[in-house]
Amino acid sequence: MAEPQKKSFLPVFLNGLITENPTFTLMLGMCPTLGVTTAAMNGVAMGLATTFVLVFSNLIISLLRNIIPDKVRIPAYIVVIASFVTMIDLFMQAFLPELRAVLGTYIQLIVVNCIIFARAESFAAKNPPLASLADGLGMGLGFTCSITLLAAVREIFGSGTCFGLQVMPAGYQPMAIMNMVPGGFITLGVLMILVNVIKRVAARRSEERKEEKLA
Amino acid sequence: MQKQLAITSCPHIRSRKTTQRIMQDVCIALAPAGIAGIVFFGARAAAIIAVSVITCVLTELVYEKMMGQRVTIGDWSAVVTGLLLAYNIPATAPLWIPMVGGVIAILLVKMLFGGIGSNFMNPALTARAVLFVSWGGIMGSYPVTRFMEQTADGLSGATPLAELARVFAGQATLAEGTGLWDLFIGNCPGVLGETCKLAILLGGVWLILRDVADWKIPVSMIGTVFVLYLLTSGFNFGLSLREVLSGGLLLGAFFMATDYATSPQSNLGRVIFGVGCGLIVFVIRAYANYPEGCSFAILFMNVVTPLIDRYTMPKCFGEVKQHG
Amino acid sequence: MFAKRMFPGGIHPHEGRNGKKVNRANPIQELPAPQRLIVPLAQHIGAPAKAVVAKGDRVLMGQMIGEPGGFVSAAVHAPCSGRVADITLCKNFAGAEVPCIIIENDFKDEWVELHPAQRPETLTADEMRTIIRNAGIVGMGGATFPTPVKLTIAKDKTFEKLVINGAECEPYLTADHRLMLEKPGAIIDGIQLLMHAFGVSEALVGVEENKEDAIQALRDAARGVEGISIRPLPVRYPQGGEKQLIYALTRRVVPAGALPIETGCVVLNVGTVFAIHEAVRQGMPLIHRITTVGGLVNNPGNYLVRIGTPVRALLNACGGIQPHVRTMISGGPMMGTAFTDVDIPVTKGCSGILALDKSAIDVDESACIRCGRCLRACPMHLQPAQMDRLIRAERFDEVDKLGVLNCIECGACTYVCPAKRLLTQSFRAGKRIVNIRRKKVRDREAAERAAEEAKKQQAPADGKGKEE
Amino acid sequence: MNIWLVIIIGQILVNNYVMCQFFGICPFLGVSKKVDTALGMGLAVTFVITLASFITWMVQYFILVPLNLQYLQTIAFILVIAVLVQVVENALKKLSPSLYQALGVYLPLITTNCVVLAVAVNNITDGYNLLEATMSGCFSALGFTLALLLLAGIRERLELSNMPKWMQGFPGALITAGLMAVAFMGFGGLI
Repeated sequence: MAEPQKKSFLPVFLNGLITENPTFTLMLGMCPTLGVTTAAMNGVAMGLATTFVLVFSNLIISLLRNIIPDKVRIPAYIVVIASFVTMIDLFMQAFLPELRAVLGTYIQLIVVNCIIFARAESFAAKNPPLASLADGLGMGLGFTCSITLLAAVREIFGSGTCFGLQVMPAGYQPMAIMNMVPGGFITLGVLMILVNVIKRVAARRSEERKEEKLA
Repeated sequence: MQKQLAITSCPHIRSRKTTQRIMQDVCIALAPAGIAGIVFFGARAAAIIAVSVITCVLTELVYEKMMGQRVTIGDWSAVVTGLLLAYNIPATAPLWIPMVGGVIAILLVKMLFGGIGSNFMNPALTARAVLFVSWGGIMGSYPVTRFMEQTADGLSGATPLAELARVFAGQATLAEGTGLWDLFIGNCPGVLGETCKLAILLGGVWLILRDVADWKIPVSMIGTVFVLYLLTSGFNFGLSLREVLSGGLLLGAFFMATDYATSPQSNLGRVIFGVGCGLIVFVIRAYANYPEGCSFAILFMNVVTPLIDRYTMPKCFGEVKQHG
Repeated sequence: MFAKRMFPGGIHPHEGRNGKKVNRANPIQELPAPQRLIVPLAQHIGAPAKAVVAKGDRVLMGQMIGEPGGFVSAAVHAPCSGRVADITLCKNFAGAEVPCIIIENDFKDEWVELHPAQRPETLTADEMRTIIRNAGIVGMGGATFPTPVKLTIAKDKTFEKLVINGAECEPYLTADHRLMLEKPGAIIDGIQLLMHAFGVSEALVGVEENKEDAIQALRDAARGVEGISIRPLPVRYPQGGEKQLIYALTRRVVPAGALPIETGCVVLNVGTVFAIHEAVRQGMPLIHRITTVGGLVNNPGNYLVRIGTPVRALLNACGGIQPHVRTMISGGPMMGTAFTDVDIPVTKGCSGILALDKSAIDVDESACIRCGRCLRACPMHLQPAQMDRLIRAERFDEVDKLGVLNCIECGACTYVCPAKRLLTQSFRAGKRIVNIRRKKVRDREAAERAAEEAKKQQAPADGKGKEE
Repeated sequence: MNIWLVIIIGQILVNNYVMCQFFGICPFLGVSKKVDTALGMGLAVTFVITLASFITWMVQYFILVPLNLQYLQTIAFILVIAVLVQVVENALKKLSPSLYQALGVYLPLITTNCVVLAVAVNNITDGYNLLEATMSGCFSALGFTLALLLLAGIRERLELSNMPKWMQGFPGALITAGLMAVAFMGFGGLI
């Protein structure tokens, strides 16, 4: 990725969404991933807020990549990122106060979400604006999808609902621990095992297919 | 004659103690407490014990079959986990509680980490804590025994520990609470295996005599709780004694704090572990909002165990500094 | 008078049938020499002996037939009179093929001319070492380290205490017990001779307290003798380990990685002392030893066996082994060697021949349950389970740090392990690899140093060249 | 109860930032493979957080509040933290090379450790005074260090156990952390 070759929009976008999914593959941005995912709706909101910041900070940093001196690049990136975070924070405080209250400090903490920082450092600083935009969008949506999935699982077991709709049978006694810290860690761990297993099976399948073709 | 001879490397004799025998000994030691539970809480207790044990053994069996590993249910450790889990559930709980608990204990806490000896937290206790946090209403309401004054819903108003907490806070006197004898033989509300202290002590003595459990952990743990209550209650001997005999302290100290995989191995480490458990039990009982601190105390010390082990391992005999 | 003297750790191994309880009452019987004796040239630690006879030679009983092959080596002698039938490779207990001198017994037992010491009480240390060396004496407890080497004290070390090992902590074995019971005078005499020769004023004889009769016999024999004290020791394996014995008797700790002489002590087995007594007083070389036959044999006992007697002859004398025997062991059950061929000869270090059933072999390894029993059993205060895990994970640097090289391979951890893990076996492999790695590091460092030195030497030489 | 006891017990055990609140998970999972490195990271974090708590409190009450710029809190704090980390790194390099060698590699990672920002923000939210804020920062960081050490101890042990392959690495660390969090729940409501 370090080579400044031309990158087209779609592969970069898909790379962020699936191949290098920030949550399941890169293990970035764990705090909000675990902190806010007690309900699917929170996951979506947090994911979209992060995507917004990611897209615009990637874009701006990419545009400024040849202007910012190397030595002060970290404070510079942080200022860029923090500005967008403050914007989305103020926006939510004004228009979605309830959601903002639920997500709490985590919105402010998007600043230190390592996904954004990592993408700025490893992608946007080396790539042209359009590709950076694609990367931000892909990574952001990848992040949104995975934390929504995590949040949905936790909501189903922890509250018996999904996006607020009752999905479990009426007699179901919600497993409260799923909404607490241990539930977050363990659910993510189990999901990660599943993702790894699926990936491995898929890899084996494709290898087998290759071998078949060769044969 | 010569053909049958086998080459083995020394030592050529092995002690008769096996993992299986140790676990069977624990089961034997646990039997009195279970019987007492059935006597005090009725057939319902037996059903919970059965479901819990069967779930644990089946979970281990199915997991190992699925993973194509060697089946290890023959070592009886799943039975021990099942018994301990059941003993930590109130007899009024629905039967899906021990089922969920059994799966959590064996699958999540034990097998995922590599099976017996590899888990770093006590499976039964962890499962109990998860159940407790998830379904506090079910896990936290204790039935009265069959020999106590019956209540409308069969649940007791105040556990001995709650009574004692009020005594400790100076809001009640000892005389109002459960009698010492009732506490000792188990005629008091509680989870099904923890009430009969006589049975637990019998089992504990068996464990120590059979060289299964190390006395240092239970003694230092119970001793710490006793001494701390003595010191903080102005040397109220009766209160301190009742604190020791209430709740899950004895069951935890003898059967769960002594779990090999989750407690330190060196002598010094075991004393530190026991004192740590006792200290946390005291702090949670006296100051936290959970009425019973025993399981969380042991769990927390389980987590600290690798570090205790790291810093208390014996130095090699004759090791001098410059030989490092 | 003395508090119970304990070394750290240790175990109480159990015995099967015909163990110490039975055999301690069986007096030493002399086993007649068989038709053919097979005398290995390598019965000791160190270089094998060099044969000094040829095929067809007639040898006399006690004649030196192999001379020491180096400093750390020992002579071997003909255990009977007869003819050298062959010098060939034969199996030893460890299963290796070693050169052996095979002697056809003529049943005359014609002795070579023996030279008892002239004035035994005034022997110097050097004379004593020479006698011991000529008699081919090695450590009789099973280690078979050449005794004269052990008694060669470096100049900067002092030898102030003689520690005599009569612990006999291995299960089943009673050879030393019977020896102490039947020849206490000879043992005390041997100790006195050594004390005179090496100028040592104190000798401590450690005997496990379950041999109360032997303790009494030795005490009677030592009455009125200055400097020798008989010390009962708690029954606990491995009480007879050098470092453990020294600690139990003197409270001195042998530093890790060092030899016992660091504490001013030399440890000798009672059997060795007895052999020294025979060598000095009668001029007799080491041609026989006392061996216990125990376990699943029909008539267990303690036998005075000529070195080179095939095990088969010994077993025949005991009425044969029982049908369900599955493993045969030379030495004790904890540290001995299993063998399958009963034509292997008895050697200088063979303290026992045991027949055991399958219960000891048919054990499956299962996962470590972290019970900590091995930790408590280890007499060296090591961390057996952790070392085993690291060795299996091939993390040898950490294994080295945990002190695997201090393991004395006593087998206590393996004995107590309820998961039946093969700990001692793992440590043997681990020690070998750690030693190889250490040597590699040493070699590399030496090479680097040499290179640096060469550079340094070159530099001044260059400078000189310029000046001139 | 005594405010100091509340801060000490609260920040280390009851409201442990990692185990009870989901902050600082990335370094918690990333730097917990070995106890020694965990200790180094923990000490570095403790140092930075204590300082950052002190400085951000002053920034909030001496600059942002007087100028009515509270909405710039995030930007201001993160800038302070980033600069602070840089300064600490440079200072350590000059003043104590040995300490720099031990902690240096962890310092750049601290900028993106959300515990630092979270503690700074929460100090303001909780209305602590300067001393309380600094102490709270210090003990929060010690709580973080404790959690890090515990996880590292367990992970070192798990490395030698026969965990299934698919559990090794992050999934195992996550589930371990989850179980640890269960153990920490016992302190709930202690204060």
